[in-house]
Amino acid sequence: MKSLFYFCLICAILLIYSCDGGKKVSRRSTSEFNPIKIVNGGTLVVGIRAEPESLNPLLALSQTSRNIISLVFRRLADINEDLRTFTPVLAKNWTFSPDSLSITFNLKTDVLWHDGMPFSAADIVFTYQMQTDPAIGWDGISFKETIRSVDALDDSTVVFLFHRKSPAMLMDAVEGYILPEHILASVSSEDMHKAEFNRRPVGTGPFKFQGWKDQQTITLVRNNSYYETGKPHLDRIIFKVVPDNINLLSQLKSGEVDLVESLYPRDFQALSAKWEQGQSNIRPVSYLGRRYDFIGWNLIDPDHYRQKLKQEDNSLPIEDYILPNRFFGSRKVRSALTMALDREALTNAVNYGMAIPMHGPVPLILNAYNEAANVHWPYDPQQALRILSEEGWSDTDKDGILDKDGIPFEFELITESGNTRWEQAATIIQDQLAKIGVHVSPRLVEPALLYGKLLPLKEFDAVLIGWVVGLTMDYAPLFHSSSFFTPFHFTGYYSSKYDSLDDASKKSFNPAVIQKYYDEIAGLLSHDLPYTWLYYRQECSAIHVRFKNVTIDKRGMFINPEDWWVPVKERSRIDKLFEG
Amino acid sequence: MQFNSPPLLEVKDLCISYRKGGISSSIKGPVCAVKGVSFSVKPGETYAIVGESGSGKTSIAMSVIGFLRPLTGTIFFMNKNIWELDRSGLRRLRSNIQPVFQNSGASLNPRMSAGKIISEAFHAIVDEHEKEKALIDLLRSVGLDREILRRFPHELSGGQKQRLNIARALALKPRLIILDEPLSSQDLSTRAQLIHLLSSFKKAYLLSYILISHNLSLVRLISDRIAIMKQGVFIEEGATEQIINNPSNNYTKVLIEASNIKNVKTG
Amino acid sequence: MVSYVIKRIAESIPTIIIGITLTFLVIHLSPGDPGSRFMDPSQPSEYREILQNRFGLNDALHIQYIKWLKQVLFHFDFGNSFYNGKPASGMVFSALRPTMLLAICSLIFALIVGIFLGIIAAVYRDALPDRILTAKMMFFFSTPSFWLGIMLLGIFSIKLGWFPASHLTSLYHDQLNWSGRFADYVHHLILPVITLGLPLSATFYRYIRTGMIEALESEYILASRARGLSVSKLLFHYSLKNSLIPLISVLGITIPALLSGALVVEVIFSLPGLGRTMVSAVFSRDYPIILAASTLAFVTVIVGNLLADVIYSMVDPRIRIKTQGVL
Amino acid sequence: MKGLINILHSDRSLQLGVIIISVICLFSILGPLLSPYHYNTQNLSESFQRPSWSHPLGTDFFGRDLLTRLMYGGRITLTVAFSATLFAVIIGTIVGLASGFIGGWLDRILMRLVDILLGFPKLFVILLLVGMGYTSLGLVVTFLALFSWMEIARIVRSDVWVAKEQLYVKSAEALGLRRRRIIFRHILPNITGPLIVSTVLLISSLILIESSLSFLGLGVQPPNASWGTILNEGRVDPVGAWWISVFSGIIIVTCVIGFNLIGDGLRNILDPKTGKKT
Repeated sequence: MKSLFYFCLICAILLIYSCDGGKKVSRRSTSEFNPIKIVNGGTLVVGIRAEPESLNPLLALSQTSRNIISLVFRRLADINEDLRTFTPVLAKNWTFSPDSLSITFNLKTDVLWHDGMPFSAADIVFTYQMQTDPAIGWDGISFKETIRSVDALDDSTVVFLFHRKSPAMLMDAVEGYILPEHILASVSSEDMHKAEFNRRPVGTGPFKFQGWKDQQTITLVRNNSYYETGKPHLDRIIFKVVPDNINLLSQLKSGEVDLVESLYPRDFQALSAKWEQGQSNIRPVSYLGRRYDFIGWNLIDPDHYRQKLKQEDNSLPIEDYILPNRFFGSRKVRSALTMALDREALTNAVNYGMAIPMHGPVPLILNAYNEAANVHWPYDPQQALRILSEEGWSDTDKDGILDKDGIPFEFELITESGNTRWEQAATIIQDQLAKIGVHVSPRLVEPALLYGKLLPLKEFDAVLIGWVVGLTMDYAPLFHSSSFFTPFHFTGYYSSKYDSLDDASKKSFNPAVIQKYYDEIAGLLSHDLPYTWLYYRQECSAIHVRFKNVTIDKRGMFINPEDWWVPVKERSRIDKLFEG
Repeated sequence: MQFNSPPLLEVKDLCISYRKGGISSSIKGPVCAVKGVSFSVKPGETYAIVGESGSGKTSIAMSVIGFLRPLTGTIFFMNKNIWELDRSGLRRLRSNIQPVFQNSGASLNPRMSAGKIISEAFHAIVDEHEKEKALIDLLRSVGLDREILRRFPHELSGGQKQRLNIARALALKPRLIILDEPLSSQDLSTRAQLIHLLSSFKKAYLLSYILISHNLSLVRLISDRIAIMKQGVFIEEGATEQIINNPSNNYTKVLIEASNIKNVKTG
Repeated sequence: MVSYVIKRIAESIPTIIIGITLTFLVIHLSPGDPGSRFMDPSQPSEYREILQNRFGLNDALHIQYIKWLKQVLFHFDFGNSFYNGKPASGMVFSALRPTMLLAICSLIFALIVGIFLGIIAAVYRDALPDRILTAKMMFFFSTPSFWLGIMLLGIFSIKLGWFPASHLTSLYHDQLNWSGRFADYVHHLILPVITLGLPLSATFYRYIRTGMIEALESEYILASRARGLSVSKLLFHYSLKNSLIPLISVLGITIPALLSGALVVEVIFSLPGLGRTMVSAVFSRDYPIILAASTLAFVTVIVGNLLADVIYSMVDPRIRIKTQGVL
Repeated sequence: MKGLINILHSDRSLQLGVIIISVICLFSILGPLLSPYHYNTQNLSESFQRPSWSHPLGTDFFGRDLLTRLMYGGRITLTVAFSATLFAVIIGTIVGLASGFIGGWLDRILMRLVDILLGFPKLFVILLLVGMGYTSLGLVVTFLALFSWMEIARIVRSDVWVAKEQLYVKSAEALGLRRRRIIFRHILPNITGPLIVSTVLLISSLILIESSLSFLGLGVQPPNASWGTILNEGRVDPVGAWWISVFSGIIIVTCVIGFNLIGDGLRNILDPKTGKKT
């Protein structure tokens, strides 16, 4: 079903570099595109906050793991900057069958695995089997739902057969890094999560895994037998674990670390200011990321829900589980709370300007995004108070807190502990809602409890967290009634209108019609407000200026590291130490 | 004296040992402080145990009061084996045996006033008025002023402290008082007064005493029978005059000579 | 001596078992699901079951416990990390090395500083140096190590850039010769060691100062002085030896405190040690790692205590293990 | 009262400690009432202001007055430390009395328990407990207390051992008094001295542990804040917004020094042997 949202891929590219920064870089390095001057050598040190959990593409979840994997492994093809077309990588080329139900890939024949074994079509078939093995639990498994089978015709030809025609067939086929069959075939899928391979990966990428010092560094070195001759240019890339932000920042400034993918906006702004004054070698780069934060309201009564769950009667209709929450059961109350929030101030305060207030469900990065489709709830505390009093909430006992039938308007806003931004946002929301007489107690909950118990069992009042969006997206797990009992549908939102719009949008193939449905969904959700969307964040990254030929866009930091190079006269102490 | 009546206290084959803490000492086995001691005390009798320090006198006293469990042997008091009683039985029995220790100061809780200390002894009397009366009577009988009641132990003289101790011991109207060197830390004039006091109570209340001392001259004044103790065993036992005038053991002779007892007798 | 050591080890086994059993119960009875961090909305919800199975969390608690205990006792296998699938014992052992390095260096630092300053204070007793030192040491005794750490880090590492702010070694550590490597370690360890060692040295200082003053006033020292023995000989040969003894008895108590302190210092200075492993395991509910780390921590404390006792009895022949109850 | 003043005058460090702690208590109790700011009122336009006349210690991320927050944080920190100490002392005293007075197998079991608990690295265990559950104030207090009564129990036990052999206790026993009376009227009053000293020192060590916990992000929940929480907030930028970590650290250190001085002073008075004058 995911693939039906193919139109999500066709997105506008937003903000690649922060404009000024970008201009300066090009001015400083006018000659960097001259191929004659490119020399090999140099070391890139990437600062990361936490160790990657696994270097196995099937198991990796964190951005850090994915980044390292993207250097070691290759796909059949990579998506281009337009998020529409693909560049062949391990594939030489591909052809669609006349009935459009299969794709035939011709593979490159000169590719070697890092251990010297030749890459072949068998690896593609094997990878597909691993990816679709439920015991392994690859998080991209939904991409492969439309595929019927993958077969190797010979060593360099693979055919992907599909259940049905869809515009996202190519995307579905090439998603996922290719794994070496000769190493992993002996590992059972139950033992995959503790395989040695996860710690010493063998791929076909431009960089080879060299070593991993626990909690300290992961070192990749140049793959001299990379199929693109002459590439990569860098000698090595070291990922250095620096959990503490202050440490990370100071190491970036001192040159001990060359690249940080995700800086705190406050630090990013400070770096940008220095960069613009020409006082810094650290080039700040910002681009529209994939993350947004929101408040999720619990629309139903948790106690009632728990009681019904205890009955273990699967025949009950969903309506039976729904007893409107005494606070947030009413749409009007939710709209009043939304209007009482100064989203602009909140956004700027916690993101230091590096985010955009958000009013509806569609992520800004997708081209389905249409701001006009959203219902806008302006910041208007007076109006909020009026709505609340219409709903019966007023301060009858003059204690500064609204009440209704003797119940004060007091609730807990839970958020994940250890995330400063969410903690700050929750504290600001508490302050803003206190001004209309709503008493909020922020509570920090550690993730295992939050995602493992409170949200799945709907045991909460309101929650402040964020989502990371993919290049495809699907709201069904969050709002569709078919997923009412699944962990991520924690708001208890139930709307037959939404269900029908969602279903209809998935049946359609006409992009214009889909966009229309999508606008309607955006309008409906931003009107019903199961979430109050807060802001969409910009990524804040930085890289040392001595690295040339660096492309960074919304696809991330590591798009073309095999092209990066360092001029000899700009080499750092670390570069030289490794060479000497 | 009712020397023919059944004994108040009967000790048989008493052995007491200390087990000192620590690994090294426990390996060597117990150190015996008292070995196979037997004696009996009749109502109204004063029985003295004399010996140098470390000979085991105090261990016997502690065992008889119920503070130190003997290794073997029996202690019958008023026909009850005190080491076979349960905790409440022992507590009830205790009002009939009272100790007076050598160190009069240390026997008084430094954080309690004299009045508190004495009135605590009357815990059996519930009626406040009656308690007050008994208290005054008792004080008068040991020769203490009422006004010392408000004072704390460190504000009392040595003699006053010991009188207080004696008063506390008497409060429960015991049958037996164990006097563990009661006078050795007092000056001479106080000693005389206390000896007088103790003898007078003996008659008045029909008390028995076990007097523990290293001083034969003192013992001689008030005791009926004497046991001489050395290194945990009784080496000689008998009526006071018989022991002093006719010691059979060499050690006893040395003791008698050392305490210059003949001079006391003539002087 | 050997039988004593064996006896002590035997005695400590129930301690460890009780400790890890309690730890096991605490983490398994606490609410929340360690698998939830591996889920996202795009995954089918059956995946939850698969994860529970993978982590062995589907059995009844007592079965899980017996399974786990068997594995630990007979195979020395603490299971694999939920987070990255690595064997927990290996992860924890590799984390123990930096912690031990930090703890031992800090202990040595604290002993040197504490003894040296304690002697000075005792010699100049009640004079100006003593009063200044005692006040200073009171300050360090009362300073939380995390604050000291942040201040040192902020000033010497971030502001002045004299010392590295994280890790135990430089990236190019393996490229250096042995003296370079040693210097590299020293360079990285100075701030953490000061942070952990300085508050500790204040404790030692107090013991040494009191002990030295007592010893210097004792009759045999006065007698030797009268015999004309040199002051330095007196100080180091007689007084110090005697005032060191109570210090060793403190060492045993110091070890759990050192581990607790190392936890905070490792977090501040991003050192890859046992404490930081524990903190991140607690935050991510990585049960095998938590259990392995706590077990190792308990064992470390017990071994440390044992060592302290043995040293104690070797240094002071009068005591000879008798004091086991006190330690 | 006069006795109290005399005690105060007899020791310099006690005097200094009492002054420090009184000032901090006044600062925490009265301070928030006198301050023009509310500890929790945000003013986002005044985020991270340097110390100035209007904000003597500067402001935090939310533009809240740091001085007011430190005063308020003092309430929380001191409440946590005091109540945890209270619980720990109660548990420790009961265990110590039972173990010392009754002795025998009970003593052996209790002391084994004490040994076991002392063998655990405190912060490790408390971190585990707090990290696994809800980090509510009450639970933090409970866990702190559960892992700090052992020292008290040991001290009480060894003092009871000594007291039990005192002749006045023996005399009281000989009178046939009830155990409870002997424990509470004769033994307990005579061991309060060392007990008070270790209680005071326990307060200071619990302040440190609580701060460490809050510093690791496992202590008090916002908008409440202990000194440790505030210090942790300062870690966002210890150089750029130095005033947060510096001032919150200074007050923690001062408070701990205060309690340590009182403890030392009391020890000097009660037990001159280990004091300065030896």
